[in-house]
Amino acid sequence: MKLREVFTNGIFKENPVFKLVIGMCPTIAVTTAAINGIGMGLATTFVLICSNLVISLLKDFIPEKIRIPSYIVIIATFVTMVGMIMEAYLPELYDNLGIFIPLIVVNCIILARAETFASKNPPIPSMVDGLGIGLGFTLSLTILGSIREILGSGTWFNMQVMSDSYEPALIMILPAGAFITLGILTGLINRFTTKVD
Amino acid sequence: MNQLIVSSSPHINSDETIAKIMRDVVIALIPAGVAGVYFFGARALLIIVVSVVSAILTEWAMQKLYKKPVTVDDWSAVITGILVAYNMPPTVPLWLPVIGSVIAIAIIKQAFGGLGQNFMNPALGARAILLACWPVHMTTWVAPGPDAVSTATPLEILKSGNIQNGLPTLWEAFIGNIGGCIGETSALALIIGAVYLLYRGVINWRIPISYLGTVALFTWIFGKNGFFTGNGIYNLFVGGLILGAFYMATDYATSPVTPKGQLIMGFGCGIITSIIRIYGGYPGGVTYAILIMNIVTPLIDRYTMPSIYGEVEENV
Amino acid sequence: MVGFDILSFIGGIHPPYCKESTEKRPIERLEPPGIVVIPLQQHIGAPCEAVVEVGEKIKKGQKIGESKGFVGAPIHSSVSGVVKSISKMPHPTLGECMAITIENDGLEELDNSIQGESLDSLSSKELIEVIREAGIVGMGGATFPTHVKLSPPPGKEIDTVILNGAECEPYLTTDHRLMVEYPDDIIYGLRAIMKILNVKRAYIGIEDNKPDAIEKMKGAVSSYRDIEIKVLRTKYPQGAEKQLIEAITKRQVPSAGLPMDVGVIVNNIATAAAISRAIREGMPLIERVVTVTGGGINEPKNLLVPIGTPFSYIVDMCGGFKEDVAKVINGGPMMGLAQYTLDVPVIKGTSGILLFTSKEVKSHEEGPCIRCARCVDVCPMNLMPLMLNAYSKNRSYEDCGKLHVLDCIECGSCSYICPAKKPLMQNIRIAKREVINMRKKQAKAN
Amino acid sequence: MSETWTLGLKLLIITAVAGFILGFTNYLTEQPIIEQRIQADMEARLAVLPSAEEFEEMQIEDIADEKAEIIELYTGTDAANKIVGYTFKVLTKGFGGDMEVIVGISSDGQVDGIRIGNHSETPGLGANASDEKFTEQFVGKSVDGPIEVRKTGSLNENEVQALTGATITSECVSDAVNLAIDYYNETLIGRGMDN
Repeated sequence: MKLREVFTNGIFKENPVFKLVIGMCPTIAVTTAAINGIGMGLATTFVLICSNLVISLLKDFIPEKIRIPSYIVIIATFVTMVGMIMEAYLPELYDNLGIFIPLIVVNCIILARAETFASKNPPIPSMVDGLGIGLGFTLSLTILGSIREILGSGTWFNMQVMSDSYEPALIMILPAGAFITLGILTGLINRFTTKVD
Repeated sequence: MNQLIVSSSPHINSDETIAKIMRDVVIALIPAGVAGVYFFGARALLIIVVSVVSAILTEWAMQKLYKKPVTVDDWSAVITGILVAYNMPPTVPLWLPVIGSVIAIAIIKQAFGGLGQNFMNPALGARAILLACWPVHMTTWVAPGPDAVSTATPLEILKSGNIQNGLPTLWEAFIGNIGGCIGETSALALIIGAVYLLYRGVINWRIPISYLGTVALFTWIFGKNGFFTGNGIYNLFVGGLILGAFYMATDYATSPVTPKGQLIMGFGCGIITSIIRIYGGYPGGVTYAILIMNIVTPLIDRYTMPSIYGEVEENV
Repeated sequence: MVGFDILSFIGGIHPPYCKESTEKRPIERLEPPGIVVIPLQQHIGAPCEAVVEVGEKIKKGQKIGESKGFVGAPIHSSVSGVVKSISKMPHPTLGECMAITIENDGLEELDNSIQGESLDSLSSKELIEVIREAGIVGMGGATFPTHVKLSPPPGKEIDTVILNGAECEPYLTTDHRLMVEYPDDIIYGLRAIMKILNVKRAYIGIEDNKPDAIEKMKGAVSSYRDIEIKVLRTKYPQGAEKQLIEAITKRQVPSAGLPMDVGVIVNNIATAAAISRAIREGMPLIERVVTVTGGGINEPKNLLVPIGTPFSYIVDMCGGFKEDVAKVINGGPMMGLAQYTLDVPVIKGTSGILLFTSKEVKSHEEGPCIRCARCVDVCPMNLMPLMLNAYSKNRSYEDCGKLHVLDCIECGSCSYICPAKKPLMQNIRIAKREVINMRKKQAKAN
Repeated sequence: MSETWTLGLKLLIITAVAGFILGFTNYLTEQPIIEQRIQADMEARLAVLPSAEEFEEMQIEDIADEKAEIIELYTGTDAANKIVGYTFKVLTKGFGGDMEVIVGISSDGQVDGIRIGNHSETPGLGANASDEKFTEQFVGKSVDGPIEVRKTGSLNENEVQALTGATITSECVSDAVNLAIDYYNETLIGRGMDN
């Protein structure tokens, strides 16, 4: 597989949210605003690239039998690092994403890529895969967050985009709104990207 | 002689059609609408008209979009439109019924396959979403009369506990001289329509009576001041209970088809409504009670299949 | 009549009965046609084999087909004349079937074998033999050989005989007229059945929309203390065997069981009358009463018709059909079969010929199921027609089997009542066939 | 070496390296994080008591009524080291769970400002308590009596307008403020409330 394919694969064909439907916990929880979507997405991307790289480098060192605990330790290390760095230098975003940052550890996207890709491929493609999947995740979360923020708060990246007479639909920033938006978006995207046999 | 038609028996059919049944429901809903307009004025009528027109247009548009035959003449969209409007306070801005009807028809009805396929009552589903989107609009009540003085509904007064503070009398609640949604205000008008539906055989007694009976019983037993102190009868005529019991819990597509299942549906709705009214955070619970029971309807049907003719003897 | 005296069952429908045009018309004897076509299969069971040859001269009442198996009934000529051919001909219920075509010589010569007997002179074994030889089958439409029905296997205690005079199918009035005009024949046949089965109790069930028949039958049984007339509510399918038994005896025939499992045997009014003729006159079953009605016929009538008479001849003798006949039905409108040609002959099970104009044949567009549960309410067998229909269309026949599709009595009440005009009955019938095939295959595999 | 030992050793190596990296990261970020927190708290206190320049924490124990609890109390001083007021962090039970309210009371006997801290109120309803439109109502209220919440009608001197559709949240905020007022009157300046 060419690197380009590896990269675009994660964004479109195997988009984690709309196609693989994994990592739903942060998807539902943090997408109340576009900025949260980007923040969560990029944090996940960073962890994904790093963990993919390290796991790919260590794939001959890590024995088969303890690969899961090893992956978890590696992933947890990066997640904790991201958490600390974010708290130190991006406190506002950290406040919003709050408890979801530590939860990146158990985000199945990361473990899934470690298991299915990084542990079988050389370091460079693994990083590219992490980048592709991570950006696909970021993109999905940003789209979801944008729709929910615009409809639910009338703003986009905290800028007023709807006219003053617009009354925000509260449900969009409640969890129910996340399910509705995700359902409709997934349906539409699959409608236009899947060829019916 | 023409070519003879060969088809499977039976060769005769009853005159009843979907459109006739739906039209009967519309007829039955008229008295409640008249009462709503009488108590809340022309604005209530405007809301009903806007809601019905948008329901019909949405149905038409969705069926065109899905390339399905257009069946706006079967009256079912009209019913949904009316019920959406009936479930709103008379003060809402006019864009609210439009959005309500679009949600009801486009998302809850057509997206799931159209008439008969919806998994929950479209009007109530729309109401629940609107309530979550614009709670302030959906819970701002006015007293009947031309001045549009804001007020609390009897259920809110009951919930707050200040019943000496202007709780309407039972008679006022019965005829509908109270604050509330357009269609649910007059129990009298709703019962007139319900009698018509029962007479025409459009609905049967099982769901509404078991529903109302359960609510009356439970709100009487678990009263505010200890056991057997509640006013079960008063609870029947306030809030959306009568509207829900006769016109929405009985919705064919979302209620059980088995006789036993229909009783369970009514009983379940009654229990949930009572729990929400007595202990819940919301003053009224009809919407959520019916929606929850809508969702378990397939399960109820599955476990209440009537034992077939002769099955009992077989096991003896 | 007081309401609570009237017996009935749970479920069912109230279609318009449309019996006015023929219920007051006495039975007329039809002038035999020039040619009769007598199918070799007119009963449930193995087909008969011809015992005559082309060109052979035969007499009226002569046996022309004989069945090999126990479940089967011989077939007799309804006219005297010459056998023209033995070939495949149209058949009202099978589509096509081997049939003997006889050219009528108009002489009405009776066969020598035809001799009357009396009920008292015959043992019950001999009575069964008489019934078998006369080729009598259930004349309500099921055409199950009567002698088989009257020979319950050892161990089955039969204590009750019921004669079915409900005639719940709309339009049909043959049983009604028989009861009004030939009550004594019916009672004679019933007494023969009671003697064969050694039963001391009999009921005749009649729907309350036939007061004249009830009157006449009550008069006819006044001297018999062991026979009782039971008035039934006018409701479809009151005449279905299981529903009739429950209405009269309060016994429920078990699922997949037979009436004899609850000690009951049910026969049709017309069958009893045929038994009476077979005993008293020795006359085999060669003619029957047929109601010719519907908006498409000029002169609706109740006719006594020789078996094998083509529908087209009967239509001609009833003043012909109106121009826009769109549907011809063998039997009643609820359970009868639509015909593709008027060349089919009357057989032993033909209780009526219905001619519907295109106006009567309403073609409805099928709508979506709105789950109104009317079909569940009307199903006399407590089935779930809407689910059977959905499963059948989905080809989930296994699920249909689990929902007891085989218990369906095909009364058609569900299709009748459906506001969405869904062909429930048709799809359920398909499911029944598939389930039976599946079970057969399984049985074979085991 | 048996397999078990190999596995254990390799896992040990991985976790040891991870631990080392984390320790290093912690060393780098510890200081900025503490500074961030101090900074944030400082900003919150300044927002409710703008006249102060320095804050000093007072040791307090168990100050609570049935509705709220004071968990932090700071004395605010100006450039001349004169006490200009106090800030309270009050924990109260909101509609959706615990809710932090920071209250500033100036020495001249009025509420200088309030701020809503961590909370789990319903977005769009109770969460609107954080809006300035709501919190500004408290500014300038006298500490002579408790602050009341009113749903409809015109407001009296000591009343604030409830949030639409979130009466419970509004009352919780006023409960918190009232507890601070109480404590200010009874303990800090030592005079009883009138009623």
